[in-house]
Amino acid sequence: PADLAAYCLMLGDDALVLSQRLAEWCSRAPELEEDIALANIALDLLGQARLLLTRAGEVEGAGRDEDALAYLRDEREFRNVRLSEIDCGPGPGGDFATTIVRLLVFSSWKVAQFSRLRGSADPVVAAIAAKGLKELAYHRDHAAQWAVRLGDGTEESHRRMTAAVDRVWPFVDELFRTHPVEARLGGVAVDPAELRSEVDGVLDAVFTAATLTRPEPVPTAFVAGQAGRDGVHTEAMGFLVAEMQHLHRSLPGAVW
Amino acid sequence: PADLAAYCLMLGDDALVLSQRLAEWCSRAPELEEDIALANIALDLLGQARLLLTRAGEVEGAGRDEDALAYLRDEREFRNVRLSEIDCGPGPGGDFATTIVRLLVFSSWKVAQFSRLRGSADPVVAAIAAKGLKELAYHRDHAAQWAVRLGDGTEESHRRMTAAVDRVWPFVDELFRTHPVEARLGGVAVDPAELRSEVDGVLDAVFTAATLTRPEPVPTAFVAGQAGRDGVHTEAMGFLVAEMQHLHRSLPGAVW
Amino acid sequence: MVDDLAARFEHTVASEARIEPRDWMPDGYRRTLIRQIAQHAHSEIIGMQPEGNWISRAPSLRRKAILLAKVQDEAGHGLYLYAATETLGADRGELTEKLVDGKQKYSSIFNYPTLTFADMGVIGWLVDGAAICNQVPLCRTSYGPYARAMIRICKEESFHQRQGYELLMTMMRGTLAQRDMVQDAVNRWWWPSLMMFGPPDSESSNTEQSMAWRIKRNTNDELRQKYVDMSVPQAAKLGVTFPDPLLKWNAERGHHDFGQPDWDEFWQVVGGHGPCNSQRVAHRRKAHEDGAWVREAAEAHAAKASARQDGAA
Amino acid sequence: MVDDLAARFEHTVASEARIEPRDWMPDGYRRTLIRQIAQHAHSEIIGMQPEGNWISRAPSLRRKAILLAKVQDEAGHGLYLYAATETLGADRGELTEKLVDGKQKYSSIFNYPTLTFADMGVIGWLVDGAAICNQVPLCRTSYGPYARAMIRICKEESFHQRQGYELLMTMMRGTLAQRDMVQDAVNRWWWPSLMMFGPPDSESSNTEQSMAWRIKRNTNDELRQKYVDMSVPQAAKLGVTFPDPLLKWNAERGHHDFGQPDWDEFWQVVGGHGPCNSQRVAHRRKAHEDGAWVREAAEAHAAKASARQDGAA
Repeated sequence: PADLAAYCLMLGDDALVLSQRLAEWCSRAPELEEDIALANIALDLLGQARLLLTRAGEVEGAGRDEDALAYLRDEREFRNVRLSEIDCGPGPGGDFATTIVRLLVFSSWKVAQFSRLRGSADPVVAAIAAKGLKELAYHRDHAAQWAVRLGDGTEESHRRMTAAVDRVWPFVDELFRTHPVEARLGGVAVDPAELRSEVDGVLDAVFTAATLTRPEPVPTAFVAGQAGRDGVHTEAMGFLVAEMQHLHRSLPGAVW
Repeated sequence: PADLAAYCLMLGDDALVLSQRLAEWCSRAPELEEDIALANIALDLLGQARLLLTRAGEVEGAGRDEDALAYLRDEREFRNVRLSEIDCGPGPGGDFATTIVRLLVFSSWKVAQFSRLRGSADPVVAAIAAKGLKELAYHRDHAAQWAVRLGDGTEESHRRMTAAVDRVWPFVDELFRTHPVEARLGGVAVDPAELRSEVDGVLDAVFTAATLTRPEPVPTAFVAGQAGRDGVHTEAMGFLVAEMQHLHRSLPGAVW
Repeated sequence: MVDDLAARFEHTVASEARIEPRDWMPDGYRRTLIRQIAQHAHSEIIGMQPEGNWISRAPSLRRKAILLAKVQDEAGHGLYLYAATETLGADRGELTEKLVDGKQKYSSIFNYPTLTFADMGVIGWLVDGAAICNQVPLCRTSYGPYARAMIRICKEESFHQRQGYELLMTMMRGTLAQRDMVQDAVNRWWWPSLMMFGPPDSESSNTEQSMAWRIKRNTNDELRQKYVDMSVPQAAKLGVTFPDPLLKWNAERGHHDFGQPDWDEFWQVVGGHGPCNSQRVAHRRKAHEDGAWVREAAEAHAAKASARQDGAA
Repeated sequence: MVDDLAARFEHTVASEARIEPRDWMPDGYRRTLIRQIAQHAHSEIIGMQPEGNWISRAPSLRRKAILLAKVQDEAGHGLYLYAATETLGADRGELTEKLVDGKQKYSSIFNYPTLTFADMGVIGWLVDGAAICNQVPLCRTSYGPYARAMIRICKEESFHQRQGYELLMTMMRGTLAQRDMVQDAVNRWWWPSLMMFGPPDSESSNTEQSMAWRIKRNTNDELRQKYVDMSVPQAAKLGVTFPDPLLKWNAERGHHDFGQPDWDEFWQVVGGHGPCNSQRVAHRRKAHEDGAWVREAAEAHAAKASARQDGAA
């Protein structure tokens, strides 16, 4: 059960943190329709995060609900992959192209993961995956459409997409590294190493249509074998957590 | 004593918040020498803030020290003028020109205020003012030198200085508005309305040398008569406070 | 001929029927409507900012989801309304340019800052409440597409208003700090929400023609009175007070008496010098400009794709 | 003639005296020194980032002041060292370009992220400690300006090291969460700090000539051993352990035995794929590029001012 709780945290934190990032676009998107679309995706991911964190808390059995897990853990206790936390814009950390490339990679990976998780031995995880899969497939298609438009758009958009790929790619290899928790949870969890060829296939197709070159992942070093799944994040993560949690932590005992 | 404590908070928060803003330049300044200079100014202001918050806590007599006041008040309890909190860069909120214009205005105003406060009936405030005055005069001169260099530099730097003045000026009028606490503390506090002509004189001289035009302040509306001194801040303030306080609030009872 | 058309238009309006996009209408009616609907659309879009400000910091995941969905709805309202202006021949791109150049206005209420999370509740309750008071009569406005947009918008706004009130109710049942936070937010937003009905009738211009055209249906003071009467019992139920010593029931009038907002502050804000005017417009302009390359790329790609299709055909 | 000069240079170096800027020196000596000092300068400048990362979030005002002053000192060290390269004919602007283009390296340790405030203490204790081990011998290096810069820098580094250790001591006397935070930081930084001495002597190149020139004075493994021997009792006093099961006292050798860092990770980081390499260089490049207009304006103004002075004279 400790492993299952940890696994639900990994999945839940992936969704929570990317949702937080995407919501930063709210009122800042290139057009109104896209403002609505990105908010929708952020809402879907937030919904998935709430179910997964709730499940993590139930399995853990220590009385922590979704809010205790989201708001009262320290940065080192978050289990998301680093891809979900990096700053891809708006703002100086990236731009719309970077956001699209990250979303494309993330959702292609999640589709592969969730489609297998529908058969998880944990019935709650299986149900969450079944529901989430439809949403994620929409996110992936939305990102793919934009990737093609921008890759095969103007010179500037092509240049920005190329830079975006360079920015995002160092965090791709981590998605396919098997964590000890995943290795121990055969039947319940999915081994991410198995997802690689499916995801590569999807990305290859999109990159070709987008007239972009898919680089080979050059892994970003772990710290003594640890990365996002062990709470060893990038420096951007601490600021994201501080902003997200400050109000909740400022009013202990408050009811929302 | 409630008024004196409130007054020390006003002065202390002005310094604390601007120090926090200036420290954001650390490792981001246009040249190494300026990185060092801005850090120095931030350190001076931080030192002033610590003395003033400590004094506020003593006068209040409720056992709050500088850290309790800096880290455990909510945004609405901060008493700084809005000029000190606005985002003047680095980053999309401004640039080096905006930072220099804000620093020039702030320190010219503070020099006028602190030179009078040396005669405050509160001996601690008087001593802090005497010590701080030398520092502030250096800050003002440093900002003035840059203002002249940038105003009378290249076309681009002149354009940026003009935009910087436009950005900063809406927050200037507030500096000279008498707050009820200041009105009640005759002999202890300085009435900021009295500082206007001295500050205008300094700014006029610098603007002339910098080939810039000093606009008349067009006041930014208060909210039902309230602004920074009453804890009615700009929206930037909440993010500054969240980042500053998150760690301290996350570990209640910790010793640093 | 034009006289015929004009007569038919007058008749349609006077009989409370709808003018539709293909119907003849006077130029002044068209221009006034475009300006009014565009300002309303701009208000929805700018209105995303004060609430969007708290999404990343919402204190529970449920409230984060509610808030994000609400701000998303506002973008949707903006879209319907811009679409309504397009039925009148306006161009959304041009209207956006006018907004980001400061040439068209939006509701002044959004030039106030959101300082605590209680503001999210109070904006739902008081600000959306005032908007609804203003907008419900517009569901019967003479221009069809506008009236239908307003019906949909009012429905969603009512939902937002209930959510805002529910947040405040929850907070009032919470800690002392939360109750103080609610009262503080009410203190800051009460007067600006009264200002949402516009200046006193004695100082308001252009009302008469708009009333005749049925694109405005009540005077500012009528709506303001209605709003105050409606809000007082809601405040009592919540357990907060409004910061107005003159506010009290007048049995004779059958209405509440109340004080006047600070109209100097109102005109200062309308004149562009509110606490957040520059920030709001700069934010929108930045989003618009930062997105230009994306919109251009999408157009370029669409052109390429359609050229390829033509080539293949 | 050159033989004479070369002989005098060899003699000066061999007798542990100082070479000064105006003295003759071999080209290889000059080039090697410029590269070495520049890398050291770059390390100070890049090293501002991992600590600068926590200034805004420091948990007490006293710690905020200490941290800000420390990062400021690092900028100062960078300045002295760039000045030392200038005595060798290098150009600071060119060296900066090489840094931001990724053509010159800096100490790999700064490619690790700082994840908690305990990292501020551990960087002071372990990272600055390792830097001091590396640098103390350089206070006696053959090139005068470099040696003098190192003396000043080592003095300040020792001060920083004591401050870091003092922070950790304070935290270890604090709450359980704080003690865990310290141990966690030690676990993350121990191996990277051992890597600071460079690869094992068996894999290290270029050492021999540098030793002869007295610009390197000990081998990597010698310094690493010294560092381990020094750090173990400090860890015991602090109440933390190092994450190395092989670490133990070897009475026979009179030294501690210890395990090897993950040299694959080391080469990955050196090769540009550490956790923060791109971030660090991009940060510096952005600061450099964003500041270009300021530097140009300062030059333009200085030129105008001097022209005015000439005109007046």
